[in-house]
Amino acid sequence: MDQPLIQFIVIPLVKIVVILAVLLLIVAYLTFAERKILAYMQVRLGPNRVGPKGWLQPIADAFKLLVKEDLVPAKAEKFVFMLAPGLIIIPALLVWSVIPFAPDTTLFGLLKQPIPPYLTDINIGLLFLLGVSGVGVYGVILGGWSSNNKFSLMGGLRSAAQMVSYEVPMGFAVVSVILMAGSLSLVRIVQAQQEAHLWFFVPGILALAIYFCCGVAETNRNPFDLPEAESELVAGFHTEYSGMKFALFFLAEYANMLVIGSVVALLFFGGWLRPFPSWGWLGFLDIIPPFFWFAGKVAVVIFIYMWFRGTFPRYRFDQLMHIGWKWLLPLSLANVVIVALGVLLLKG
Amino acid sequence: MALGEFFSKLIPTDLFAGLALTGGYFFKKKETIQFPEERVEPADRFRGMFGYDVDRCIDCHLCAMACPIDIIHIRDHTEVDEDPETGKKKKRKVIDRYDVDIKRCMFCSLCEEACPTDPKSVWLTTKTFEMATYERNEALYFTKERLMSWEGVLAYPGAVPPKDGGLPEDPMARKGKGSAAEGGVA
Amino acid sequence: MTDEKKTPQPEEKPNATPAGDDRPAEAGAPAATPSAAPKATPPDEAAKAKAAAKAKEAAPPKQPWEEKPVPPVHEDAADDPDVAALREGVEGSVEGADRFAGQVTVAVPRGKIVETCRFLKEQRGFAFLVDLTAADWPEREEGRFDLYYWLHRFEDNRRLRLKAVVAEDQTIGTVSAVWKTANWMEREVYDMFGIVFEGHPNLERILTWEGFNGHPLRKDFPIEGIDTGAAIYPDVFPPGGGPETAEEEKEGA
Amino acid sequence: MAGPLEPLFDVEEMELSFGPQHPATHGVLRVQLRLDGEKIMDAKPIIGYLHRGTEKLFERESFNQCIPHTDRLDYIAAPTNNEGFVLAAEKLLGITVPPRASYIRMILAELGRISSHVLWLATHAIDLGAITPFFYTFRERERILDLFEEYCGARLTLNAMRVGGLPYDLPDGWVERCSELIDSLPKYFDEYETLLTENRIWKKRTIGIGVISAEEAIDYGLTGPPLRGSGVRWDIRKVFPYDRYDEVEFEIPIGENGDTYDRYLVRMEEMRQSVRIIRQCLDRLPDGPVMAKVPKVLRAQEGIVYASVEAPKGELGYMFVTTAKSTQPYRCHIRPPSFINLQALPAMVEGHLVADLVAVIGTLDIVLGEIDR
Repeated sequence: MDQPLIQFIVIPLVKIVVILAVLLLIVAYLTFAERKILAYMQVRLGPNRVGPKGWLQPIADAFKLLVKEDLVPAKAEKFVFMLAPGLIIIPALLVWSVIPFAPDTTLFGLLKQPIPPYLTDINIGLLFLLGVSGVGVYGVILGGWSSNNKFSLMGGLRSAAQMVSYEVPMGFAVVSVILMAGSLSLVRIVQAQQEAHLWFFVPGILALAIYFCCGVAETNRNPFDLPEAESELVAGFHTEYSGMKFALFFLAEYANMLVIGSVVALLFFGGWLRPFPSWGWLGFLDIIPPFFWFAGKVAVVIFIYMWFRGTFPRYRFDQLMHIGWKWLLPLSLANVVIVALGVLLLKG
Repeated sequence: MALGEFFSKLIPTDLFAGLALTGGYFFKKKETIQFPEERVEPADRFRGMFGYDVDRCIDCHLCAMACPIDIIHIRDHTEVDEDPETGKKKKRKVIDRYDVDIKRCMFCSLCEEACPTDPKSVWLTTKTFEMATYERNEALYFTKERLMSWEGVLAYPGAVPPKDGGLPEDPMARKGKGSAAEGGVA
Repeated sequence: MTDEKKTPQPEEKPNATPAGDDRPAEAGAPAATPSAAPKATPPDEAAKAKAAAKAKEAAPPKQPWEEKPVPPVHEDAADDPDVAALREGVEGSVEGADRFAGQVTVAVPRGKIVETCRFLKEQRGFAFLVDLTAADWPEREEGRFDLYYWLHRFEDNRRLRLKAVVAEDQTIGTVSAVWKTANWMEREVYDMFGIVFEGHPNLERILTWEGFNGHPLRKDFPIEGIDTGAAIYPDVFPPGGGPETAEEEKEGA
Repeated sequence: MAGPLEPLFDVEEMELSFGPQHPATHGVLRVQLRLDGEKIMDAKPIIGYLHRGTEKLFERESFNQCIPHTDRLDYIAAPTNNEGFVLAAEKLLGITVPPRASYIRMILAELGRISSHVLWLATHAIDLGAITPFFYTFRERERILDLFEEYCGARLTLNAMRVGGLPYDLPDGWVERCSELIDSLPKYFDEYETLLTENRIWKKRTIGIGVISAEEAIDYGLTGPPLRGSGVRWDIRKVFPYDRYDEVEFEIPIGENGDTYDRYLVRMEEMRQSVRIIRQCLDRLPDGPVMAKVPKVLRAQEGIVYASVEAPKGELGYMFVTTAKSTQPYRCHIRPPSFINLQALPAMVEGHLVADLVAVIGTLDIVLGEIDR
C-alpha cells in the first residue's frame, strides 16, 4: 500500500474505532462507578448481582435498553424527536478527536516511528472543543421541545439558558490558560506546562475553580442538574425518551463528563505528565505510562463530580443564572486581567 | 459587602463540611442486608401470615366478629352425638369452613386477641411474611385446609405474647402439650 | 430558636371541676400518681372520691383505672362566660348550651351562624376555627343535619362548639369569609353531606370527583358504596367461600 | 398610534398539571398550576384520589375495631393516630388510663414523631436535590420501626393502642434497646444538619420560600410545625396536656419568619425534644397494669366529644357524635392536620417558581392518606 493511504485512511480509521470502543466501554462503566460510589457514600452496597460483584451490570443495562420498546409519543414532532439524541451524542463523541491523552508513542517498540495515539492535534484544538461541545445544547432543546411534554419543554428551556450562559465564563477561564501557554493546541498546552516546570492550576487556581463550576453546569450535573431535576421536572428533557434513544442521552452526559475531566487534566494538571516533571529524583514514577497519569487525573475529577452529587442539594433556576452572570463572569474576567498582567510582567 | 463576607462567600467552607461527611461514609460499614442470603428474623410478636388449628377452635365466632373488615368466614353445623353406653345425646359443633380472605387482611391481629382459647386457635405470629403470589383472588383465599397446611405453618405455632409482657413460652413445647391433651384445649 | 418560654398551661376547661386536687394520696410511687381522672368529673363524684380517699387512708386505695369507668354527664352551660357574652352580643343566637366532658356546645339558629361566628371571632377572640363538620340524623323532625363549628381562642386556650341544625332542603351561610380555613372544610361537608353553603366562593366536591352520585356520609348512602364501575379487581371467591349471601343465611336459619 | 403596543405573537399562560403521578407530590396530590414561564400565577390543589371513606367505615365498627383504620390515616406516624382515637374514646367513656400505659403511649408517640420527621426530612431533601440524607434518615427510621415491631408486631400500621390502655406490655429488654437507640439519635441528627443546615445551597433554596405570617397561618388554620415556624408557640402537648405530657419537660421550638428554612429548623429541634421526652419517660416508667378495667363491650352515651393530639403534622383531632347505648360512634369526624395545612399551599407558592412549589409541598409535610381519608 502506498504511504498516504496508510497515513491518512488506515491509521486514523483504526484509531477512531479503538477510541470509540474504549470510550463507550468507559462511559458504560462510568455509570456503574457512579452507582457504586453513590451507594458507598449512602451506606449501601450498590449493584452487586449481575456477574461477580456486579461487574456485568453495565452490560446488562445496555442490553436492556437495546431491547426495550422504542416509544415515540403520538403527538411528538417525530423527525426532530429522532434527531435530538443524535444531535447530542455526535458532538460528545466528536470532541474526542482533538483530546490528546498521551504523548507520541511507538507502542512499546512495535513501530519504527513514534505516532500520536490520539486522533489529531490541530492548532485550534481548544476552540474546536469549545465550539463542538456547545452544539450539544441543540439536542437538549430540540429533544425537550419535540417531546410535546410541558415538563420536557421546561427542561429544554432551562438547559438552553444554563448552557449558553455558562459557556461565557467557561471561555474566559480557558482564555487565561491560553495566555499562559500561548497556544490553542492542547498538545502544546501540555508541553508548555512541561517547559514551565509548573502545572497551570497553580497560577490558574481561580480559572480552575470557574472552569470546574461551569463544567458541572455544562454537563447538567448536581448541584446544577436543573434540566433533568427529577423531583421538579420528572427527568426534564428526556422524560419521553425510552430505549436506545434514552441510552444515547445518557451516554452523551457521561461522555461530556469525561470531556470536562480531560480538559481539566490537560489545561490545569499537565495532562499525561507525572507530578513535578522537572524533578529528576521522581523519575521512578515514569514506570507508570503517561496514559495512566492522564486517566488517573480524569478519574479524580469524575470522582469529585460524583461526590458532589452525593452531597449537595440543587440550586434553583434563577439562582443558577445569578451565580453564572453575577459571580462567575466577573470573576473570570478579573482572572483574565490578572493572568494577562502576570504573563506580561514575567515573560516581558 | 464587607471583605470578610465576600471571601466567606467565595470559599465554601459549609460545602466542605458536607463533602467531608459523605466522603467519610465512603469508607464506613454498609447497612445493606442482602435479602435472599441474609434475612432479618422477625420479632416474636411479628404479625404475619395466619396460622389456624381446627382442633383447638371452639367455633365461637369471636374472631369473625372482631374482624374490622369481615374477612373471616365461618360455616358450621351442629351434630348430635349419642353416647352408646348412657344414651345421652351431646350436641357438638362442627366447622365446615373456616375461610380467611387474606388479600384484604390488614394484619391488625384483633382476631387473635379475641380468640378465647389458650393457646390461640388463630394466630398471626407465624413469623412468615413472604406471601407474594401471581394471582390475586384464589391464591390469597385461604380455606381451613390451606390455613393449616401451608408451608411452614407448624414451625412456629402461636407465639402469642402473654399479657404480662414476658416472652412466649417455647412454641414447640406448647404444641406437644396440646397434642398430649388430645386436642382438648378449650 | 428554642428559648423556652412556657406557654401558660391552664386546665383544659377552667370551668370544669379540677380533677387534680382529688388525687388519692399514694406513697412510694410518685410517678404512678393518677392524674388523668375524667376531666369533667361532676362535683358529687369528686366529693365521693375525696371521702373514699379519706376513708381508705390505711388500706391501699383503689386506683381509678381499677374501678368501673365513670362516664361524663351533660350539664347546663348557661353560666359559661362566652355563652353569656354571646347571648348579649348577638340577639337570639343561643338556643341552648350544654357541657359534656368539659366541652361546651351552644345551639345556634341557622340564620344567625355567620353573625355569631363573626362576633365570636372579632369580639371574643376566637381567632382559630379548629374544625367544621356535620352529622346526619335522617329521621329527626327539626332538620336533618347538625353542623358543628369548633372554635379556639389563643389567649386562654378555651374552645367552644357551635351547633346549627339544617334541614335537607335548607342552606346555611358560609363562614369562609370569617376564617379562610373554613373554605375546604365547608367543601368537604358539602361533598360528604350535600349541605349547601350560601356565598361560598367555590363550592365544589373535594374528596369525591365531579359528577359523583350521592353524598357518602349521609346515613342512607350504602356503606358498601355505589356501583361506579371503578372496581378493577372484583372479589372472586371459590365456590362455597366468601361472605354468606342472603339466601344462604335463610337456608341456615 | 397611541395606546399600549400589541404583542406581535400570542403570549399564553401555561397550564401545568403537577401530579398526581409526580415524584415530588408525596402520593397522589395533583396541583393544577397556571404558569407564566416558570413563575406560578395560580395553584390549585386537587385531592381525593385516595378517598376511602374512613369516616363512613367508623360508623359500623366498634371502638376497638376502628383503631386499625386510624393507622391508615397518617401511615407514617401511626402511634399518634391511635393515640388520638383512644383518647377521644376514653374521654367519651370516662375511662382513666393506668400510668404505665400512658407513659408507653407517649414513648410510642414520640418515636412515631421522630420516624415521621426523619421521613419528612428525607423526602424534603430529595425534592431539593440532596439525595444522600434520604438514606441516612431511613437507617434511623428502620431502627425505630424495629422497636415498633418488637412491641406490637407491626412496623407501619401498628394498631398498638386500645381504648383503656394498651394491648401488650413491653417485651423484655425493650426499654434498654430503646434507650440505646435514643442515645445514638442526636449524633445522627447532627449529621443531617451538617449536610443541610449551614449548606449555602440549602439555605438559598429554603430561606424566604413559602412565607406565611402568623396571622395568616392562624386564619388558614395551620397547626403543627407550619404554625410554629411562623412564630406561634402552640402545641397541644403543652396547651391541653394529654397522657402525662404535663409531667415531662420539653420545649416548643418556634421560628421567626415562617419560611421553609424556619420550618425545617423547627422540625429538627422537635426531634431533639422528642428524644428528651422519651428519655424522661423511660426513666420514670412506672410499674403496673397497662390496661384499665373496661367492660368487654364498650357502650357510649349520647354526647359529642372532641379530643386531639399533637401529631407530627399538626393537630389531629377526633370528634365523636354518639347516641345512647351505642357500641359504635354514630359519627366520627377526623380533623386531619395535613388536609387543613394543604389549604394554605396556593397562598404560599403564589409568585414563586415551580422549583419552590416542590419545596413548599415538602415543607408542609403532607400525607395523602390523611388528606383523603
